[in-house]
Amino acid sequence: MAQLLGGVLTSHVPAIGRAIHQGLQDDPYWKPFFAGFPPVRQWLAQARPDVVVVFYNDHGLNFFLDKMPTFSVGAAPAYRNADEGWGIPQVPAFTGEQDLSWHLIERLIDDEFDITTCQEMLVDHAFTLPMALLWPDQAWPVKVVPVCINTVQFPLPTAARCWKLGQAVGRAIRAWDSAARVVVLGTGGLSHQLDGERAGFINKDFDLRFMDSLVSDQPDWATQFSIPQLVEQAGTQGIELLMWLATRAALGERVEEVHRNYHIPISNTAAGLMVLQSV
Amino acid sequence: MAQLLGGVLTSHVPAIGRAIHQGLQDDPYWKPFFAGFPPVRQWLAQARPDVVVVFYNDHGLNFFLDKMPTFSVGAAPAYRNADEGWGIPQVPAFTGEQDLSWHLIERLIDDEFDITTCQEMLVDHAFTLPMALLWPDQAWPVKVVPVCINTVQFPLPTAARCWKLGQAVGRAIRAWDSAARVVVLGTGGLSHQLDGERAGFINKDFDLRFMDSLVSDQPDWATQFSIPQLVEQAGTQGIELLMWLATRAALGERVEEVHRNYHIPISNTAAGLMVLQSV
Amino acid sequence: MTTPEIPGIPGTTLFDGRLARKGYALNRMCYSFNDAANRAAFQQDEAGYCDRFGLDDEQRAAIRARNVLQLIAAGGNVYYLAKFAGIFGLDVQDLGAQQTGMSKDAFKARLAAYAH
Amino acid sequence: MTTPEIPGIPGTTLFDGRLARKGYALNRMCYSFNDAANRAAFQQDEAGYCDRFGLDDEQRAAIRARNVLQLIAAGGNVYYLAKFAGIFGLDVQDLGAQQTGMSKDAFKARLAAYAH
Ligand SMILES: [Fe+3]
Ligand SMILES: [Fe+3]
Repeated sequence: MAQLLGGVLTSHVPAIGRAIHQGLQDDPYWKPFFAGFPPVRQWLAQARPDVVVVFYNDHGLNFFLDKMPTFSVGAAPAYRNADEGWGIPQVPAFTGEQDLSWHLIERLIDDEFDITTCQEMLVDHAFTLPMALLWPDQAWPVKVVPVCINTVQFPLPTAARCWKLGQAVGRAIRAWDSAARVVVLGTGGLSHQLDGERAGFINKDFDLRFMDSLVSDQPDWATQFSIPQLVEQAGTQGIELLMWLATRAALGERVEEVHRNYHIPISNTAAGLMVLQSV
Repeated sequence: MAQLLGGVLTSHVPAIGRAIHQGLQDDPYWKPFFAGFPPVRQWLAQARPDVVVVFYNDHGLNFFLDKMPTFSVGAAPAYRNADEGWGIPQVPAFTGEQDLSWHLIERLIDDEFDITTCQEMLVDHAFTLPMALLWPDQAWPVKVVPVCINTVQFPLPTAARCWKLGQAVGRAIRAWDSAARVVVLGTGGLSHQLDGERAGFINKDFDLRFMDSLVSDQPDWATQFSIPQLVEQAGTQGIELLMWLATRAALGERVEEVHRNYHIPISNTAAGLMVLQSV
Repeated sequence: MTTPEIPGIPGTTLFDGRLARKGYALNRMCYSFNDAANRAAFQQDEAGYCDRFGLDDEQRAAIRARNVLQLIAAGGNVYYLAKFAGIFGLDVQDLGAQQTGMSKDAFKARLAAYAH
Repeated sequence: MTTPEIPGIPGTTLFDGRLARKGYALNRMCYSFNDAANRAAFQQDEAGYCDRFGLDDEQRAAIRARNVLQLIAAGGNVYYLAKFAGIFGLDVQDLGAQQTGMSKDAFKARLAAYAH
């Protein structure tokens, strides 16, 4: 059976792509963010994953409102990035792990998750930039399976439902008849809000409490909140913490915290980073 | 609250469109099929629905394998038919009941159904032809909400999951704060198979038992079977009976059978027809 | 592939992930036949149209032969193949007859016989 | 509309069905700006481009004003609006400054202050 080694949780913002492109990693504004990543890469060098399952949210590249899935799972041979409207340079394509894609799809449908299967799929900055932070040379040493959660069109899936999705994905990975070493990557959040008079809202207390909860005895702490309550606490885009929840749920009951970083702000966002190892 | 009056269940095949276009309703081949519908129209004339919620399956018009939802719900202002590859004449557009669409979407996501929302949606013969059988003048006196279930890409949702979807849709309709009168229409099946050396397979015994079950004390009888078992009994396209199951589930615990017809064959298909009234 | 084994049903193929992977290009081409202009383009330059969608040799041979069982074996899904068949004015009974090796009349007679 | 009332969060709009219905044309236009050719077409003939997507008067006025709060009130979703802003080289801090009525520097300073 496949081995689920652990999870990486990180924020994403398009500006990271610009910063990478312009080589600003050591710039005073960006350094506190980028400096969080060498320990992650060290952990990955030890973990040696073959496959990364990525929980992320699309920002209007692959999905539009004509067909907006709640949960979608990629089953493509390859995943390309594309222009998202800002003409930011694109990263190389990713190779899909189609065996795992279809295994996940079989298991999830069997577990009564009503997923949308995507045999073609563009992946946006929420997918590509975290990958580029984990592997800066962009010579991806892993195959991937994207799992996308809707954060564009309300109603969003509840935090409790996202937790259950993560649990089901974790079970499926562990039941995959393969010698592969698998890591789960969750990207989004933490607190930020781009729209409305409350734009620029950040909530450090909530973020820290949320990060703590993931390594506590009650890792599903955030599932007690409704989506509007989470928006109130974390901002309209802070709701992307749903990706962190699904990732944490995939890792099973107990995890060990290997690394953590938290920095305010990058762009409009409170940037969180965690490495959680399965135990 | 809205009133859920009952359900109509019918088979669909593209050839019905050709027969309507060519005026073959009284042709000896077609008459036993079309003759089943006057009592349905009589019931509708009494029921006077304002809205029809339609469970149907897309046959590769609105959805392709790039984004294939398990369950999708329409939320468009209007739904057009389009050329499905055979150049069959198209029916007039349908007006969407967007208030009910969004009410259903809110309720279904809240009930942990991971639906895909479609704010633009083409509807194919599985939607248009049953509507044209119910209202032959095609001057639709109702607004519509399409609910589409995947029967193209395996794994399909289980019969048990489709039953639960139907139950949730029924609950939501009954909880809709509206004076509207609502009918549910389910289209697909009964037994038939288009592909493979078993093409032309029909199973009258199973179809009759299935129809009986829907008005029995155990209306979810078919949910005991796995998808492959249902394919074995009803054929690869007979699996469209999932639409009947979801429709029956929406109607609640007890129904009264108002009308039934069963005829073999139209095209490759055993044609079933039922009108079930809520009690 | 780790897709669970589906209990075999004689003469029946379930379009699962294995077939979806194999048949993607073929099905994408057939899906394009929803559009009359694409159907015409195929008829004008069949080989070029297959090139455009990247069909493999098995798929091309099955398309050339207009052979439904071969198309299914090459990963074709019947819902999309029906649109290919439509180009030649073939209905589902024509397809059934071809797949079962019967005349259309014999196939239709067999269907009608299920009524009894 | 029967969408359940969402508890009000000051200065915050949840993009629910009500707004999705109102903003569909606007969001569809902004979604098209993923493509550089469409961004150029908009810049060449702004009014004509808005026509093509069927924007209503409120949406046109908000587009002309490049006003984010007006665009949101007209049904715009921030994920798509960000692509519209990209045409003018505006980043999310520019949008934040405009929506809060601050200078960009003041807005950035407020963000940084959350660290403490
Ligand atoms: Fe984001
Ligand atoms: Fe059908």
